[in-house]
This record gives sequence, C-alpha cells and structure tokens, in this order.
Amino acid sequence: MSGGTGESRIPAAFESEPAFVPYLAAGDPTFEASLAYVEALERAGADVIELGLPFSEPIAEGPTIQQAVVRSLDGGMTVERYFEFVAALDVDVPLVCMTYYNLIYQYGDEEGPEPFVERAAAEGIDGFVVPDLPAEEAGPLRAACDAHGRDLVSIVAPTTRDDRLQRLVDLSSGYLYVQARLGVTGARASVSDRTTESLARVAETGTDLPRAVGFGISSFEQARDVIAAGADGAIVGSALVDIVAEGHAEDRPPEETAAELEALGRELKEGALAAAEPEASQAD
Amino acid sequence: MSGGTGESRIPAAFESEPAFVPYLAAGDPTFEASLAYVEALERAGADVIELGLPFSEPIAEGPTIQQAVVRSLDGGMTVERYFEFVAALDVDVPLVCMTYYNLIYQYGDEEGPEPFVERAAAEGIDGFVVPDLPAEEAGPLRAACDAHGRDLVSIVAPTTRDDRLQRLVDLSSGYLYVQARLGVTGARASVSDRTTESLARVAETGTDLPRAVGFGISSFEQARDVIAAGADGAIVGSALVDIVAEGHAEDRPPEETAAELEALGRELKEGALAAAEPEASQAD
Amino acid sequence: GKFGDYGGQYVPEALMPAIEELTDAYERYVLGNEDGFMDEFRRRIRDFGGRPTPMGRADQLSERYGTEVYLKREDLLHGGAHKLNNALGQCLLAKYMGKERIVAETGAGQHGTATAMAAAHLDMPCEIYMGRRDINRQRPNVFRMRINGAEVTPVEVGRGTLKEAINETMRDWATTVETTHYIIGSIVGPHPFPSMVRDFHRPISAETKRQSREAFGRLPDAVVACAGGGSNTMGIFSEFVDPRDSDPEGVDDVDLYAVEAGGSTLDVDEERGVAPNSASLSTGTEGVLHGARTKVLQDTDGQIMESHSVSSGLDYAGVGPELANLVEEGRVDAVNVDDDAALAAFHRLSQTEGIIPALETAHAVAYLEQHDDPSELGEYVVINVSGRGDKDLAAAMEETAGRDLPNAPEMDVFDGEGLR
Amino acid sequence: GKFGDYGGQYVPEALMPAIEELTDAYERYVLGNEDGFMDEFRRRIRDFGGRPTPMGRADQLSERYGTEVYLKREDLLHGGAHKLNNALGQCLLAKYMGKERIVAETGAGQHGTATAMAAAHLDMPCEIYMGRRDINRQRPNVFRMRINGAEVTPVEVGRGTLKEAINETMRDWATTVETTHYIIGSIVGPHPFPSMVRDFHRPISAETKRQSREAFGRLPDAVVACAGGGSNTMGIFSEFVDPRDSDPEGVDDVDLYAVEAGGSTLDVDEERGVAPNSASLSTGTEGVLHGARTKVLQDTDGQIMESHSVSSGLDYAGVGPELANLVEEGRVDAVNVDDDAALAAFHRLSQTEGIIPALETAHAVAYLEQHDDPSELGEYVVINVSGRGDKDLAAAMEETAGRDLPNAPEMDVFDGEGLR
Repeated sequence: MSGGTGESRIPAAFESEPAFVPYLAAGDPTFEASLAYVEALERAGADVIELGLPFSEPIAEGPTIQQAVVRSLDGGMTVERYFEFVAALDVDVPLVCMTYYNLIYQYGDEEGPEPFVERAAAEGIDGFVVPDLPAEEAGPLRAACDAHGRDLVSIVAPTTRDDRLQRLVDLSSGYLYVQARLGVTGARASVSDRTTESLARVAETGTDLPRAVGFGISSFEQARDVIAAGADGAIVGSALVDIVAEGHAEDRPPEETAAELEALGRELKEGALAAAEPEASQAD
Repeated sequence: MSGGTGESRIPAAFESEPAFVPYLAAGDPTFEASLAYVEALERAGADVIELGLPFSEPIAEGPTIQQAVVRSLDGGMTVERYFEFVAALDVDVPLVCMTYYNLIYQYGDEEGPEPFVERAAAEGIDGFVVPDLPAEEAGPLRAACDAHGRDLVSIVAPTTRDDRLQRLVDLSSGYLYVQARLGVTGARASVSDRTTESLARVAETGTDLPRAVGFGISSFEQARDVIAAGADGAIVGSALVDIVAEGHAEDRPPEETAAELEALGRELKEGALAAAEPEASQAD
Repeated sequence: GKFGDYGGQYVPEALMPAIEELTDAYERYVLGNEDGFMDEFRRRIRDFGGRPTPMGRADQLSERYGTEVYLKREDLLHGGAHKLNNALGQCLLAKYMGKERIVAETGAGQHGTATAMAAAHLDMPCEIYMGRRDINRQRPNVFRMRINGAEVTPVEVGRGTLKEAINETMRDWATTVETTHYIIGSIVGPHPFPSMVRDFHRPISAETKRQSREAFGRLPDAVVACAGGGSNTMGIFSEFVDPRDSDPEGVDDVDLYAVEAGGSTLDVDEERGVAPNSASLSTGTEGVLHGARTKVLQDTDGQIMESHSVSSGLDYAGVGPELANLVEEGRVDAVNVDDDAALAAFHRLSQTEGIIPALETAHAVAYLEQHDDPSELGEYVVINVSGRGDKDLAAAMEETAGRDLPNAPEMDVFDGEGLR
Repeated sequence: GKFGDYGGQYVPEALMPAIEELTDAYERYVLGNEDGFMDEFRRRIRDFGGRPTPMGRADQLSERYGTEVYLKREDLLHGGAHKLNNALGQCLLAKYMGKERIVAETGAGQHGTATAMAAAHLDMPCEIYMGRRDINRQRPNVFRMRINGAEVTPVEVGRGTLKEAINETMRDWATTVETTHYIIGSIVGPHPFPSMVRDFHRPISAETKRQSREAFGRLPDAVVACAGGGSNTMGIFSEFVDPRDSDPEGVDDVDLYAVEAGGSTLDVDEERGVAPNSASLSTGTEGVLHGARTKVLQDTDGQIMESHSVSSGLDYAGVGPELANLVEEGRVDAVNVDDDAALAAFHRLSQTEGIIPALETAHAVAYLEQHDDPSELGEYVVINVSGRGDKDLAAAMEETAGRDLPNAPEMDVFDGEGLR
C-alpha cells in the first residue's frame, strides 16, 4: 500500500485522460478475495477506486450493493478490518472511502469525524463520499478533511437546484460525483438526458473540479457516452458488484471472478477513452 | 283414539288418586315407534299424557328434550303429522298438547289460535301447555279453549309472586303445572324445598285445581316425595325421553324401548301412589 | 310493550317476574333518570365509549351519486360497532338493579365482545354463550372476550350457532334469574328489551340530528341503515319516529330506509325450510319468535327457517317488533340488497372513503348503488356506518374470491398461501 | 431543524430539494395555516378520524394504585391508533403541495394501514412497502391496506422486515421524489419530519389539557406514554413542553414519562450486534440513523443493532430526536418495562377496564405497576392509550402462553386447535 498522510492524490488522477472510477464493497464476500478484486480493477485501468465501508442501513443503495454490504458484514467486516484492508491493498491509485456518516461519526474517543479521517488518511485513503451527508451537515467532515489534506466528494443529483449546486461545488474537493439519474445505485440500460443536463449545469458554475458520472453505468457504450456528454470520469459500481455476487453464488474461484472484473474494467476504461477519440464520439 | 270434540277429560283424571303425567315428543324418533312409546306409558298407568309438538326454537327446554325435538323434526314431524299422530294413538287417557305459541298461532287461514284449538279438539286433544305463553299473552288461547271445551294448563314457577299466581290460577283449567325448581326441563337427583313452598303458596290461593309437579322427576322416590309434599300429580319428561334417546342411539328395537318406558312408568306411578299410603309417607 | 300488533312478552312464566322487574327498572332508571342513572350512562358512553361519534361527508360517494352523502360513524365507538351503547347501558342497569352477574349470547361475537368489555369496565362477572361452530369460526372475537375476562361457554348441541346459543342463554337465565341479568343484543325479545335497547342506541339518532344541522343547516332528507335484528336501525331512526329531544321539528319529513340482507335470493326453499336471505321485513310473515310477535322467516307451520346472509350480523330469522310495525305503518321503507351488492359496497367504501365497513354496514352503503337514481333520495342522505369491518376481513376476502366483482382487490401480494 | 444536538437532515442530496420543499410547505401550511390547511385538517381529523378522542377515568386502576388514573383514548381514533393523525395530515399536505402519489413503509402494518386509509379518503394513489416476512406475519393489516386500495409491495431482500422496507421506500422516493411524497410514520427522519409529525399529533396533548381541566379542574401531575419512535409520546407531551394553545399555565409542573420497551433484558449482546430491547433512550448512544442525529442502539463501530420488543410497534433501534433531547435536558423521564410486565399489563387493562390495549400501549400501563409507589406520581396521572390491541391478539396470546403470568386467561374454550 502506497498511500500515507501526504496530500490527496485524487486531483492528479483526472488530469491526463477520462477516468474510470470503479466501486467495490471492501470485504465482499471475504477479506482476501476482495483484496484480489480491487487489485484486478487497478490492473484494468482504474484511475480512482471507491472502496465501500459497509453500513448496516445503506439507505441510498439499490439491492445489488445492499447485498454486497450484507455479504461483507456477514464476512466479519468492521471499521478496524476496513482500515486493515486498505493497508493490505497493493494498489497505487487514489482511494475514496464510500460510507455512511454514522460510522465516521462514531469512530474514536472524541466526538465528530476527525478521528476517522485521521486514521483513514494514515492508512492511505485520499477522500470520502458520504451519501447521507448533504451540504447542510457536512461542515465538520469538511473541516477534518482539510486538516488532514483529504478530499470530500459531494454527490450532485438531478434534482439539485442551482443554489444548492453552487454550495456543493464550494464544499467539494477531489471531484464531483454527478448522479446520472434519480433513484439509487444499480445498473441500467441507457444513459439519461438528465446526465447531459446535469453536466451542463455543473459547467455553468465555472468550477474546475472534475465531474465523474455514476449511477447505472455498466458497459463500454455507457462509459463512452457519459464522457462524450462532458464528464471527466465514469463511476461504475453495481455492474462490478454483480460479478462478485455471481461468483459468490456460483462458488467460483476468486481468480476467475477477478479475471472477469478485470475484463469488464478494461472494457469500461476503453469506453471512457473511446469518447476522447474524435471519430468514436462522432460516430455515435 | 277415543278423544273427540266433547269436554276435556282432564279434570276427571286427577279425581281418584295421585296422577302420573308422562311427557314424550310426538314422532320421536319416528312416527310408528313414538306411537308405541306413548301407548306403553298408558299401559304403565299414565293418567294424563303430555304430547310434545316439536318447535324449532324450544327456548324452555333442556338439552334432553331439545334433542328429542330435533329427532322428531328430522323424522318429518309437521303440525299436520302431529294431528295424524294424535288420531292414530290407541290410548284412553286425556292428552295435553305441549308446544310453543307460534305453531298454534300460525295454524289455519284465520289469525289467532282458534283454528289450531278447533282441529286439536277434533283429533282428541284435551288441553294445552304452552311454555312461552305467560298470562299476559294467553287471552286469545284461553278464549279458544273455552269455545272448544279444552283446558289451558299454566305453569307456576318458583319465581311466580302471589299477584301473578292468582292471575294464573284464574286463567287456568285442567291442572296447574307446578315447576319444581328454576331452570329448564331435565332430570335431576333430588326434589327441592322450593317445590314444597310453591305447593303451599298454590294451596293458599284456595284453588281446587289439581297441581302436577314437573321438572326433574325421574324416580320412584321423587314421584313419591312430590306427592307427599302435596302435589296431585307428578309430571315426568326428560327421564322418559332419555330412554327414547338411548334406544335411538343404540339402535334398539322399538319394542325393547317401549318395554323400558313401561317399566320406568310403572315405577313412577307406584311412587306417586306410595305417597298416598299413610305408612309410606310417614316412613319418609 | 306493544308496537301496533307487534311486540309483547312471549316468555316462560319463570322469567316473567324478572321481566317485570326489568320493566320497572327501565321505567325508573332509563326513562326516569332515577338516581342519575342516565347521567352516569351518558358520562360513561362518552368517556369509555367515545360518544359522540362523528358524522362526516363522503366526498367521493357524494360525487358518484349526485347527492350529499354523510356517514354516521358508529364504527368508531369503542369495540368497533354501535353494540356498546346497549351493552354498556344494560350492564349499568343490571348494576343499579343489584344484579351480580351478566349473561349474553353471541353469534358472530360482536354482541359478546361488547358485553365482555362493558362487564369488565363495570367489574361485573360475565358469561357468554356461543355455539361451538361459531367459536371455531370467530376466534379473534373469542380471544377478545376471554382477554376481557368473560367466561365463554361453548354450546355443543345442534348446529352450534346463534340459535343454540340463544336457547342456552335462556336456560341459564331461567335458572339464575334472581341474581343474573340477560343482556339481549338487539331490539328483539320480550318487552322491555326492544324499547330499552332502542333507547340505549338513541344517542345515534340525537347526534345525527344535531350534526346534520351543524353540517348542512337542516335535517337530512333520508337516513339509511342496515337491518338484521335492527338495533342500529332503530338507533338512528328513533329520534325521527319518536322525537324526545328539544327540537322535533321536521322529523316527519325524513325518509327512513331499513336495508335488509337479500342474501343470494329472496326466494325461499319451503321444502328444506331454508330462506337464503335474512329479509324478514321484506319477505317474512307475522309470528312469535324469541319472546315477541314480529316479522319472521318461517314455514307455513310456523317453524322458524334457517336464514342466510354474507354478513353474520344480519343473519337472523326475525327482526325487532318496533321496526316491523314502522314498516307496516309505512313510516320506514324496507328494502334489501343481495350478497354481491353488499360485497361490492364493502370494497367501494373502503377504496373511496378509507373506511372498511362491517359487512352489515355494507348493505346500507349498497342501497345507494342499487337505487336507479340515488339523487331521488334527496339532497342530503345519511348512512349509518354501524360497525367497522376488521372482524370481517377474512370472510369478505373469501366471499370476494368466489365472485366476479369488478372492484375487488387482488390479493396476489401473499406468498402462495391461502387467505387466512 | 435541531433539538439541541439532535435532529438534522442526514439524507442523500437527491432528496434534499424535496426536503426543502417539504420544509417550506410545513412552515406555510401547518405552521401558517395558509389556504386554510389546518382548518381542513382539523375538520377532517374530526369528521373522518373521530377527534376529539375521549379521556376517561380508569376506576379499577385508580383504586389499585391509590391515585386517579385517567386514560386518553387514542385507541378510538379511526384505524385503532393515533397513527391516523399523522397519516391524514401528511396526505393532506401532499395534496396541497400538488404531489400525485404517496409512498410509505410499514413494519407491523399500523402506519401502512393508517396511510392507506388516509390516501383512500383523499383519493391519492398510495404504495406501501413491507418486508416479505412482515407481510406473511401481519396478514390482517395487509388485507386492510389492499382493501383500502393501496398497493402493497413486498420487499424480498434481507430479513424482510421494517429496516428493509424503510430502505426500499427511500429508494422509491429517491426515484420519484418530484411527484411523490413519502409519509414517514413517526417523529423520526430528517427535519421537518420530527416537528411536522409531532404537530399533527399535537391535538392529543391539547385535548388532554382541556379534558383534564374539565374532569378534575387542573392539569395532571404526570403523563405516561410508551415510546418507540415516539410519535404518540410527543403527541401527548407536546403541549406540556412547548405550549401553543391559549392556556399554557402550569405545563412545566407536569411530569412526563416516556416508557420504552425493555424487551427481555436491557443488556446488549455486543458480540452478535443484538439488543434484546428497544430502549434507545435508556441505553442507546448518540448516532445518525434514518436522516437524523438521535439516540441509537448501535455497536461501538456505529453499526445499528437489531432491536427487540414483544410489541412490534416499539421494535425500533432509534427514537425521535426531539424526545432524545428532552430526555437529555431532563424534561422527560425515560423509563422502561420488560416484555413480561407489558404482557401482564395488557391483560390487566383488558380485565379491569374493558379496554384491550395495543402491546405498545401496554408498556405505558405497565409502568404504574412497576412503580414502587404509584401514588408518588401524583394525584392525577394520564396514560396515553395509543392504540387498540385487536392487531395484537394472536401475538399476545402466543407470547402469554410461553410465560408464567398470574393474570393470563385460559384459552381452553377452543376445541383442541392451535392459537391461530
């Protein structure tokens, strides 16, 4: 594990080319297999990895990720084990901890999020996405991130009006997580018009934060299309978790599942890159 | 059948000696068997026979007689069949029709009890006992009985206060049915103090109507005791119906059941007579 | 004790002294408010029972029928039906009379549960007779009675239904009459029961008058109530036929509709002695049943017929003598709706007004749908919602499943199991 | 939106605009009575819901405890519990906001049935999410919702209980938020829900004040209510902690007791992450759950524990943030009684007062029995009878059968069959 307590490495990850940002729940379905899966995604070309710390009440997740959370918790995942997991990971890309606020809030002896951020930073976490923490409640976590040189990634929803959008832009660092459509996480067939509209609205704020689009991306074409629509990265969760779930259900060897993850990861990364090539985006 | 439209033969039945007044439900369990049972009771020494005309809602009956009513109705008993039954009976003692008021009230084309009484008189019925017809509602039936020379027997209950008692005495003819205790029909082990008290209260009215005691009499001793207490007759229902019910349940030949009825009837009649012999009543 | 030719006291002599005593108590305590009896009754039916019950406009039914439909909400009375008015009143009266014990019969269990509640509230021992078959069919109501501390005595004879339970309760009363009061559950039985039960339900009517004047400034044009024995019916009709409150003006102009259970058909199977309906006002004949002369479903001999209704609370071969007389006098219109119409109305009221009615009540609601032109009933129509339908859920869904009702909800949400 | 350190809005960004819109609507319509919203709410909760509910003296409990015990009868509200206050209020608010559809989650089904009733009454399409396991355990409530015309959507994931249903409803709302209102069923969730739900239940408290003055000339010395999420609790407490009516005098002298479900024990199985109770006020720690910071049953990591109570309506790992704050401030006493005590109280109230309470309510009743000297609570004690127990009959009898309760009724009246 190459992280540490320096500055977040996230901004650099979006500089050179369209980013592929995969999500997996840490420890799904076991500690060891999950390490192999995350490492496979780095090999596939991941630029940033969102690493879920499972919470018992995942109110913003669809059934796919909810089941991943259950598998991970059933496999013995705890906050301490999560940090051990991060420490044990052999990847070089930036890591974003995706979890719910209560786990951050409860950690350590002091009140508030600072102890969690400090520990996470020490283990190599570069930033945080917290789905149940809107701008209204994010002050303490933002302060802790600042104190430890970490990024706080906010989610921009299709329903986010302009006044809220500006507030989120002001609050965030690292990148903006642009929610492709209403609903919860989960793979879908096509990319909605609202994605294009959301990206345009973010652009109008004048922010230079990278925008990564998530919710429903599962294929080369979708990854290509969101980049073509103006995104700087494609976030993919449920489509990858589906592979983990299937491997678990079918009792496949972890290396087989890892290979599948790597293959889909490559396809998605190529989709993201394809949009950057002028011919590909014109042909669409 | 030796009845007819002359005067009621009931008063004469109590003149010579303590009377034995058995009850059976007509048609229980079949028309033919029931004829034989009634006739067996006459052979046993019955002085008056109370012949039940089954009604679907026998609110004053205990379970024993209620079941007899069900058997008789299931066997096809109707008001018309009842009259045929009375006509077919080969007995010489007076017959009292015991039934509920609705059957009396509904009979014939005209309103009121008169058509029923007329027909019953024609077939040989001497009187009526109607458990759901208190003095308050008995006017029309009393008038019809008068018109056709029939008796209306009233029930005197342990709860009947003196003012009501006088009214019942005034209303009744043939005999008074003195209810031995509170409750409904059904065989019991002993004769209550209230029987003695009721008989005394009836005596105080100065009436010369015979008093027959019913409710719970089932043995020689009980028949003897009620007569000794001042009654002019002992009414026995459930103890006899029990024999019919048992014969039916055990599928015995009717003649066997008839013989049992006759045997118990003789015992009861002897009990009634025993009280009249000075030694027996002193010995008690 | 008579209503025209109807009513009377056709009971065994042994009970007559108790009936006389009760008549005396009714006159002194209920009619005369002796010892403040009625004051206490009014206080307890308010604080314990929840009177007054509201009356509210049925927005969607009003639109559907082109007339202003109001619902008088007896379903909100404690226990879930109007029954408590009477059970509490009689239980309190028994206490004033010095009785030590309560008995009652119950069929579907509604009167039994109301009686058990009232007896617990007033700390009176209570025994409820119930047919074995009914006990096994109406388990939740048996639970309720037992939980309220009542004895529930199974009646094993016969078919094990209401009729046998009535006989058994009569037997108990005939034995224990000196210390025990028998709470009859409807406006049936010998005098004074029909009058007394009506009077305990009279607040329904008095409130309806007052609430009508508050809601739309005058009395309604029509009042519609279901009729089995008829206690909710006379409860809401009484102040319109025999006003005792301070403002009797205009009561004669209010049309009154008693909606009977038409069952599957109004025809009678004389051969089997079965009436596949409970429409004794519409199709019955004069007879004597359970202590009173009234309209009765009976064969030509006078044997009482088995009645039928999808609603167990209407499934009775007789009807209150006062109601029989009011129909004969033309003051009340006896109408009826069949099982299908009642079930459809059960679903309609549930879906459009958010009130799941008792199947009894559904008959009253169905009458508007059955009417060719409900607006002819007048500008303001009040329906008596006599009880709630929680007790009928399983029965209603089972009955619904076997019929082709356009508004029946699907129950496919369940996981391949039966309806219960 | 905060109650001391508690409360807040911990929800996904996608929902925040809807939350802001709802906050605005709450302030305008509920607090400001814009367009006569509150007038219509008051009219409908009166005519449709049955407000005011009565408050009556519990004669036998008063004697037992040597203090005057009064019962506030929310069990008489339409639907059988206080729940309708909130369901009707929010459904009406959704209508004023121009929403076209209602969603709600339900565990035992009480909030779902109240919501289905309110939605039918106001002609709003309604979808209720309910865990598969709960659906199969709570069939009568599923019937009621379907009969009222609501869609009931089984949630198949996880244990198939309330927690999964909440997640699924959140998902629906996150997808349909522009046209749909999510009716949360207690004083939990993000602002403005805790304040808004409390305000729709506020009539309980206002009536209790008025009825106390009518019944005994002053405010009570103590008010006792059960607390799960806490909606009936804050409903009856609100006018004593934050009086808005015209007569606030003396409210500070009224002691307030929130009775939590002690379950089988207050100890927590940290290893298994299970709390065999639902006493989050008594034993929980500060945390963030379902949109608000409050007292939560959680392990040291912050994972939410499985809670337990014999009463499914109290079986929740959190509690309303306002109540958490009032306990912290010392204004409300958090106490608790265990499953056994609650079941004994269920039978006691049924037998002595003729009121079968919900198992939730039984906890409030049990507190007096658990108290060393109930007369120390003061001269006048009001218990909030938050709901009726009809929904709990089978559960209560099953739970009773496995325990040694001195006042449990025998159920030998049944004919050799099981309890259901």
